[in-house]
Amino acid sequence: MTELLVFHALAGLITLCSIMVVASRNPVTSAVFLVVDLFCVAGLYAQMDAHFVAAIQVLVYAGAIVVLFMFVIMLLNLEPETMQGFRVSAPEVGILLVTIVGFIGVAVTMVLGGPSGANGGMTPEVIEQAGGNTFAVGMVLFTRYLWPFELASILILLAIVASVVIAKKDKPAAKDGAVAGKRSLTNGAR
Amino acid sequence: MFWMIIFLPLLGALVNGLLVRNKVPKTLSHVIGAAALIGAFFCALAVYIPFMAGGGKQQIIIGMDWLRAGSFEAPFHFILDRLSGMMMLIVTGIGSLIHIYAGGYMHEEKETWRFFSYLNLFVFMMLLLVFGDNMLVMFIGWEGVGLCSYLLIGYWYESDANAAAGMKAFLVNRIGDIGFLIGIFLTYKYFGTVSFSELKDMVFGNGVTPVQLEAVSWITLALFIGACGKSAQLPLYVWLPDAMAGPTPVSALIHAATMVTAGIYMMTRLSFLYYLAPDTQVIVAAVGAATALFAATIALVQNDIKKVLAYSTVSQLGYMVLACGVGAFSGGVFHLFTHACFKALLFLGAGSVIVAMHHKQDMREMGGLKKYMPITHVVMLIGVLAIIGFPGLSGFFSKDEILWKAWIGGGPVIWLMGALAALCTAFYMVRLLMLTFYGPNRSDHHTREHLHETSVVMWGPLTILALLSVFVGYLNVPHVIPFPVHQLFDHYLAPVVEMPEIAKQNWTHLTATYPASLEFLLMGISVLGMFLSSAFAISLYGKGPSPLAKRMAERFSGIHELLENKYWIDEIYDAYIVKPLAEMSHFMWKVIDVMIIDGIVNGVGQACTLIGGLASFRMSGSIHRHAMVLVIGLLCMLTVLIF
Amino acid sequence: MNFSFPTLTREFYLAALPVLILCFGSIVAMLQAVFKSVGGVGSITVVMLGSLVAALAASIFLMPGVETFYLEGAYLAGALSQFGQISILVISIVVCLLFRETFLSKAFYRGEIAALFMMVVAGMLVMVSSEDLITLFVGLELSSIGLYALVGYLHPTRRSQEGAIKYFVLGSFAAALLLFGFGLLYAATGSMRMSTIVEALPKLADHHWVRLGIVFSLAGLGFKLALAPFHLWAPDTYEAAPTGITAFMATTVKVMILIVTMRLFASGLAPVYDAWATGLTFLAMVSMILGNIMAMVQSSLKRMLAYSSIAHSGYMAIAVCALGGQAGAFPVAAIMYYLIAYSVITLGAFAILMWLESEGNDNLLLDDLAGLAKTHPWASFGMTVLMFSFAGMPPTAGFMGKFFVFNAALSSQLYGLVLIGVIGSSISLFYYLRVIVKMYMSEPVKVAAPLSPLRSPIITGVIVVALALTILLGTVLPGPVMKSMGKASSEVATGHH
Amino acid sequence: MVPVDMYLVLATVMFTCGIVGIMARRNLIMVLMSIELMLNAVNIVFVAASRAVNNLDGQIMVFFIITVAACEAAVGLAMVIALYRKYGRIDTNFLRMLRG
Amino acid sequence: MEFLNSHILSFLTFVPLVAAAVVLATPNLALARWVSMGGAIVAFLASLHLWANFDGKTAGLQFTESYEWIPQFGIKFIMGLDGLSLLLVMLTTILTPLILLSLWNVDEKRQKAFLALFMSLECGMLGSLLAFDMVFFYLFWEAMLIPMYFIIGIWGGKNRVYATTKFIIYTVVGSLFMLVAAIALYILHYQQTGQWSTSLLDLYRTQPLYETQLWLFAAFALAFAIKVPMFPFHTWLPDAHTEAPTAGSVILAGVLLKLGTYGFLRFAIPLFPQAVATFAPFLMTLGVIGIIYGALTAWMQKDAKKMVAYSSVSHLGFVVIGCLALVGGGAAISTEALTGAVYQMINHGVSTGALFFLVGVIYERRHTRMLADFGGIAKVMPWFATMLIIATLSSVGLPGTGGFVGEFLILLGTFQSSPLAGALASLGVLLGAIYMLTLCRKILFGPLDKDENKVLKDLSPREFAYLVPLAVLAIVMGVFPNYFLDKSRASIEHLAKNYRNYRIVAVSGDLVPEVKRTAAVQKDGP
Repeated sequence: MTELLVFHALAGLITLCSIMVVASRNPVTSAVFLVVDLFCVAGLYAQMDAHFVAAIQVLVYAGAIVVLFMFVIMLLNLEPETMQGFRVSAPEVGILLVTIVGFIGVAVTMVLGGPSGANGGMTPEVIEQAGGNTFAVGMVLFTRYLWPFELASILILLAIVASVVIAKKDKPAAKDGAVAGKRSLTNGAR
Repeated sequence: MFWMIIFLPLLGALVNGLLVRNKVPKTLSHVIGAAALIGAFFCALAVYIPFMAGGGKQQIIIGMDWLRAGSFEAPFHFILDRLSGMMMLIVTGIGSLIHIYAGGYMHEEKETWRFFSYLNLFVFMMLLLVFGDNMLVMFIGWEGVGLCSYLLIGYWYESDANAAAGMKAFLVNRIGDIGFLIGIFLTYKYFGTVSFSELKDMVFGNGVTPVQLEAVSWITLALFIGACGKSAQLPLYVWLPDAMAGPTPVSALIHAATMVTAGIYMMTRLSFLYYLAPDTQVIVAAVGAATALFAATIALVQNDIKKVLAYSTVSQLGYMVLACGVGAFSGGVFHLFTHACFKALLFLGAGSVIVAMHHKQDMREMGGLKKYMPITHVVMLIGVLAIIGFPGLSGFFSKDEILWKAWIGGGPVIWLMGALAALCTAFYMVRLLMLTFYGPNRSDHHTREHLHETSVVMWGPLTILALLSVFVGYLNVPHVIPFPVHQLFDHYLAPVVEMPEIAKQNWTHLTATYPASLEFLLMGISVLGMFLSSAFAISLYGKGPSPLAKRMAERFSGIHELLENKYWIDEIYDAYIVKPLAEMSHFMWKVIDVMIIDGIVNGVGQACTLIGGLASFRMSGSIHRHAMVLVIGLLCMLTVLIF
Repeated sequence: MNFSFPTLTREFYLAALPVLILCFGSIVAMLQAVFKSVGGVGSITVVMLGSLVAALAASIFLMPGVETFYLEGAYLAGALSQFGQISILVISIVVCLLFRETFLSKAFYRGEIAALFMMVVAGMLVMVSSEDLITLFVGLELSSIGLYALVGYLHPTRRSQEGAIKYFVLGSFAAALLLFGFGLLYAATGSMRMSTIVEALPKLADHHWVRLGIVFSLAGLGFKLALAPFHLWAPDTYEAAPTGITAFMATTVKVMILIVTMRLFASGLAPVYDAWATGLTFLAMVSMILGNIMAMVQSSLKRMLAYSSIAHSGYMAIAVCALGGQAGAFPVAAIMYYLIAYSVITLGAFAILMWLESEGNDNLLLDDLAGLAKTHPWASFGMTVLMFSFAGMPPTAGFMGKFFVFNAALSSQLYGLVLIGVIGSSISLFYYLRVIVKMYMSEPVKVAAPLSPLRSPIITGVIVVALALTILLGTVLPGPVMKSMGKASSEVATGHH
Repeated sequence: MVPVDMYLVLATVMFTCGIVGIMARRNLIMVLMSIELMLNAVNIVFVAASRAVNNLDGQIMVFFIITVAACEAAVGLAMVIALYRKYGRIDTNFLRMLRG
Repeated sequence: MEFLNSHILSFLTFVPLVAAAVVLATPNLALARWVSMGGAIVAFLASLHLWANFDGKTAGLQFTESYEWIPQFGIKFIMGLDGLSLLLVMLTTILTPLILLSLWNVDEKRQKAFLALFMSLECGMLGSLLAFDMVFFYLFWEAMLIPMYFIIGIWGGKNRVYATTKFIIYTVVGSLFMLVAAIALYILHYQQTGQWSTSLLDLYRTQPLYETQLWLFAAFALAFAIKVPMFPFHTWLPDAHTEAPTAGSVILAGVLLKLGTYGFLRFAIPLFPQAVATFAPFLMTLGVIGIIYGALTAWMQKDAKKMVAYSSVSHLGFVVIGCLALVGGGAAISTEALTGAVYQMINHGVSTGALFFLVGVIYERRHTRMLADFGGIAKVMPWFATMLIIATLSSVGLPGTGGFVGEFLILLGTFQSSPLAGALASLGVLLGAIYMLTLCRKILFGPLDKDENKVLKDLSPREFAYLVPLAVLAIVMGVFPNYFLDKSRASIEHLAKNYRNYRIVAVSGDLVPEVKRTAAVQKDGP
């Protein structure tokens, strides 16, 4: 019962915040709502006994990604005229409405579907016995999913290099690529 | 020897047409052309005499294998019998005379090699037509003579009218040829062969099945359409008057003596089928009689000397067809024979006149030529007397037989039409004679100065033809007239036009005996009519066109105009057939082809481009629009799969 | 403790060696970017080519040719993976050669670019040899994120930046859709592995989550494959990217996604064939019609080729649809043949464009080709062969590709799709011919800056090889090629049934 | 226990918000944030499903999704910065040069 | 020599292609001319060898060759020759050197490319006539389009791009449908026998269900109908002909169009006999419409070439009804029409080829083809007039020319199976004369009133050299048709016999094709 209450409270908050993220005129406001949203989602994870995920949700999402957003918003110091809200034409409103109706249909379909009854054997009890959620996730992640995990590091490296390449300053006059490259590494977005 | 008959003219044509062309003097062209024909004539004689000495039995001369497909066979086999033997003599004999004459007539032309080449080719084709043992070989000749006719009518191609006349001849003949073709198809379908001799054996041997009998009506009708085209019967006669645009020897040879009689020849060759189709025969007789009268009336008022002769030819051909229609094939062929002689004579005579008149053909500008051209006058007089049926000359015998058979075979109406046509014939032929040779000379001074008799090359053949015109009639003297031999020609042709046993019930009236008095009576009526109408013509035109003639023309201006304009048949054809066809064709091209079909084809392309342009304009651009398209696509898929 | 842990084995390292080599190579390249002395064009090219060739060798010689699962499906070796890896690596080597001539020699961040390039290739290799959805996703992102950067920022103009941003935003959007679909499939079946999913599916065939999952995954994969109506990024991105990258994207991404699609749909989701085939049929039809029609109105050659590639994705999707029908394993071979043919032709065509491009103008218009046959007869000849091949005229690779695809589709009785395919091909002929018309039948337009082709020998070599292969694939090679596809195709068709 | 379909409905709502954001907002940063929303929605699906089917793979997936989200945010923001630095505009209406 | 004998067909097919390659490599045009002419003559000699050694008494394939190509799909390179293709092969190899001769004086920058394209076109044509494998047939069939596309598109008239695009798109649309149908048939064959094979000889044994046949036949028929072209798919032809250079027009009318009707005989009819029976009335109707429509439209044309082009629509209508008269109507199975159709194909190639040559001759002199610009030419160009009249007469089917034999047999046969169609088609005989004589009259006859025309030169020896063979052929074909027909009689009979067998089955009510339909062409050996 408590669980349901908590869920509904969080769900309401998440819905509200999500709408506000999209609907706020000012990106800063949006970002703040996004943070709240992410915290609520983390709460939802915790409520579902996914402690590890809840933790990185807070750490990475709320702690890193949104901060990054805020940082960029501040850095760009957007003028009011660039901070537009919705500006849509009539047919586009129609398409938006159709989209919303369509996805309400999707939601209804999901309820109609109902749980499949699949059981992978990792019941809460098993996890509890094994030493808790974080331990269990770790065990799986570092054995079964070691390969994607290692690749994820490459992915991050890739993202760094990509960001460097993307956000570099205009091409310097000097033909010496290596020096410029070094400079960009230090001056990049990260 | 037989092969030489056929191939000498072809050789002549090839030598003149491909080898020598402009390279030799034109006299040599003439010599080559004429020599080929004269050679062929003597070969023909050399074949004919042994043939007749041997009893005149039908012979099949094996040529070569020509066309074989499926079960259809059409070899180059030739038939030599009394009919084709006679025709070959006419073609080569009269042909030789005309070739000789043509040398004089074409004296002033430049490209005589072309003329003689075509003329020789014509003779070759005509011989193929005559000798072919099956319909297909006959058809080669049939179309081949049409081709030569086309080329010769358009011989003076620099005049657009001549080229048009040639084309008209070819096309109208083609209409008939479709009939001929369909006749061939039907024959093959129901008899399985198109060979004359085999057909004949089949009909005389086993008889015909009811289905075949039914088909025979259609076959004969279809073939008759072909005959209508070639022999210039209603309604396809229109080309023949225009064909007079060709040189006069051509008119004489092709458009009077030989080619136009091909229809009659073909019907006679298939007489055993026509006997089997009394229904068709009624049509044939009616068409023949109608043509005879119709053309004769037109001829009454024509002023162009060749036009008069042309309509006269149509009219005479009508007689021949009429004869075939009433079952008197031998009568028809006999008239063909006599007509070939006197009509060739008349044409060549007219040609002489035309040459003398410096290629003027309007009779109103002639007159009194008797004085300048005595020989021509005499032979023309003989020719006219022959054609109007002056007793004792060839036309009298042949025409009278036809009229007699028309009475007993076709009934009084048909006879009356024939008799009326004979009256008209007498009138217009005498009118022609009067206007040309008698009365005062109406030509201009310049022409008159140069009027003179033609050379021997021209009048020589004329005299021979005149003699023939006088005497050939005695080959077929009717029973009622006291004469040593009667109906020689009928007996001669009897094996060819034999009547099948099963057909005899339909033609009992032909074999029945009639009182001699009746025949005399009819003969008397026609002779009397001939004299009256000749007298009338002399009275009107004896001294040039009299005021009475003019008054009559005014008095009956409606009819006169109708006749003068040839019943407006050409105009009617033009307005109701040619023009609509042209308009339809234009519609097909401009509307169906260009607008509808191409419109659809190009429209598809343009529509694609348009859709593409529109789509790329609406769908692309900013990110949110891309996202919208993407989401709509997603929703579409959801709709298809889930909802 | 009742977990069972898979262990890393020597075989796994050997099998995954191509990916590892490329990761290592990319790190080396990055170091080269830092140390000036080793960062010249030559040395970076050597590293790039070396890594790619080494990876290719590893893939050919060290990868097991039979289907082998490592780490419970995180890495899947086998004939199909091998085919994907080899194709991608060969294309990458060719692109790398093209690159050396055009961009790398002048590029500013050449070390970083080399690193990005190799990591993208590594991501693709990961993707084609993954069996669980997690690895697949990581591989997908690995290849995508690098491409976002390569598309727009090698020499950033407004045009190319715009293309990159569009690609990025829509790509992330599509990735989210794909993940949503995976999530629903996971929720329904309780597994992230195709081999487990396929076991759970039969009793869930009509489950709404499964169907929703299929729709969303199709949308995500369809986006990457540039199937209409998820195609809109493709023209913009193709036009924005440097021609070499366009060629790379247009070919490798298709190889990668098609292999994954075949695996996912034909093996993983085989029990729900009707559902995904319906969706894919829809996408294929729209792609063939829209792609071809819109290609007709393009004036930019690269844009035209982009729309043509959309249409070609449609043709390949036909064969994917045929996979569940009565055609057996044949459609797989057909798709693989089509992929080879399409890659060869596309590479050839883009190489010719590169050959013709002058400095600073990497977006040739159709009108630029006017009268090309007079000035550059051989380039025109090559382009003609390739265009006819695109259009599927014999005796070229394109014809045999179409022959096999239609063959597969008809075996599975997909008459509607074939009909649309035929109509699409007919339309396509029009715009392919437009290129030829321009080259051969139009007078050269006097433009301010006439074409001043690079005519680099390496590019010329690539063109010649591509042309030769185009012809050979249409004449003598189909037999051997199809024969070698036999094993891979049986893997898909029989692997999980 | 809350039934899993409730989580899915919640996720769908959040996902829809993200989609609407991409479709309706013109500010690139807002578009990026909408994408983050969508990814979060996906995460909810995975975690909920993970609990429902008693399988930890879903949570592992979430781990990777968060990683990818971070990478995408970094790259996306870098693009925004590059665009802003060069042209001073980050609204999507600016990006309408490529079309057709 | 032994090798050559056993590979004569592929030798014949690829000699032109080799010549094309060599032409491209030659340093100058003069040499290129000789090389292409050499190739064409070698091909001609090879085909003469075939003619001499061809046994007209059997319907079987002769000079066959067969090599594996893609064994796992049963795609083989099979070549063979039978009576149906022999005549067309001869026509191709005769026309090609003549056309090359007509190009002898063209001295243009890209002429070498033209020659090369032309020779590869010959390869394509010969290939599609000789291939007995579906895939290879299609391959040659399509490959043939490409040179033609360039020939019209590069060397054509003002509107050439539109014309050539229309030409190739029309044709390819049709052949794509054919490709799909061929693949479907191939799959059916596999399903019935468990054997992949694209060999035509195997496919002949496939027995699709009636409904399937309908679809497959429709697809094949569409492709061939466009190629022929039959009404209403004909609109590409006038455009293509008008824009194409003379050489292109000649080969297009001479051989390319025939491949459509050849396709009917080789593929559509023997493969789907039941469907043919269903479709025949419809196709016959289209054929008859084509005859009348093409003729009437031709009559209205003001451009000589367009007129000849529309005349092809009309003439090919005859060929189509001839092919289908085999199956039309009641129980009568008309070999005559089929024979006529085969013959008419050749004859049309000769006569229309000559007509296009002749139009080309005056176009070269006057740079116009408008009828109104001529008149009275016979005066200054008597030999030209002779040739034109011969070609015209052959075209209108005057007895004594090949045209008559073909048209007559077609009409004869058609009349047996469907009198109405036969009668209507006979109208074509008249209408054909109308427009052809109009053409002659407007060009040759009438007053010579234009100054430009007064100085026209008659045919040069070179022009003679390529016109005389055609004129002679037109007449020889009319006088000695059996010489040609003897070669194909057995094959035609065979085709008809198979169809007849089918009809006996069908008439006795057993439409399910359980009775073994023997292959329309049987081959001895492996």
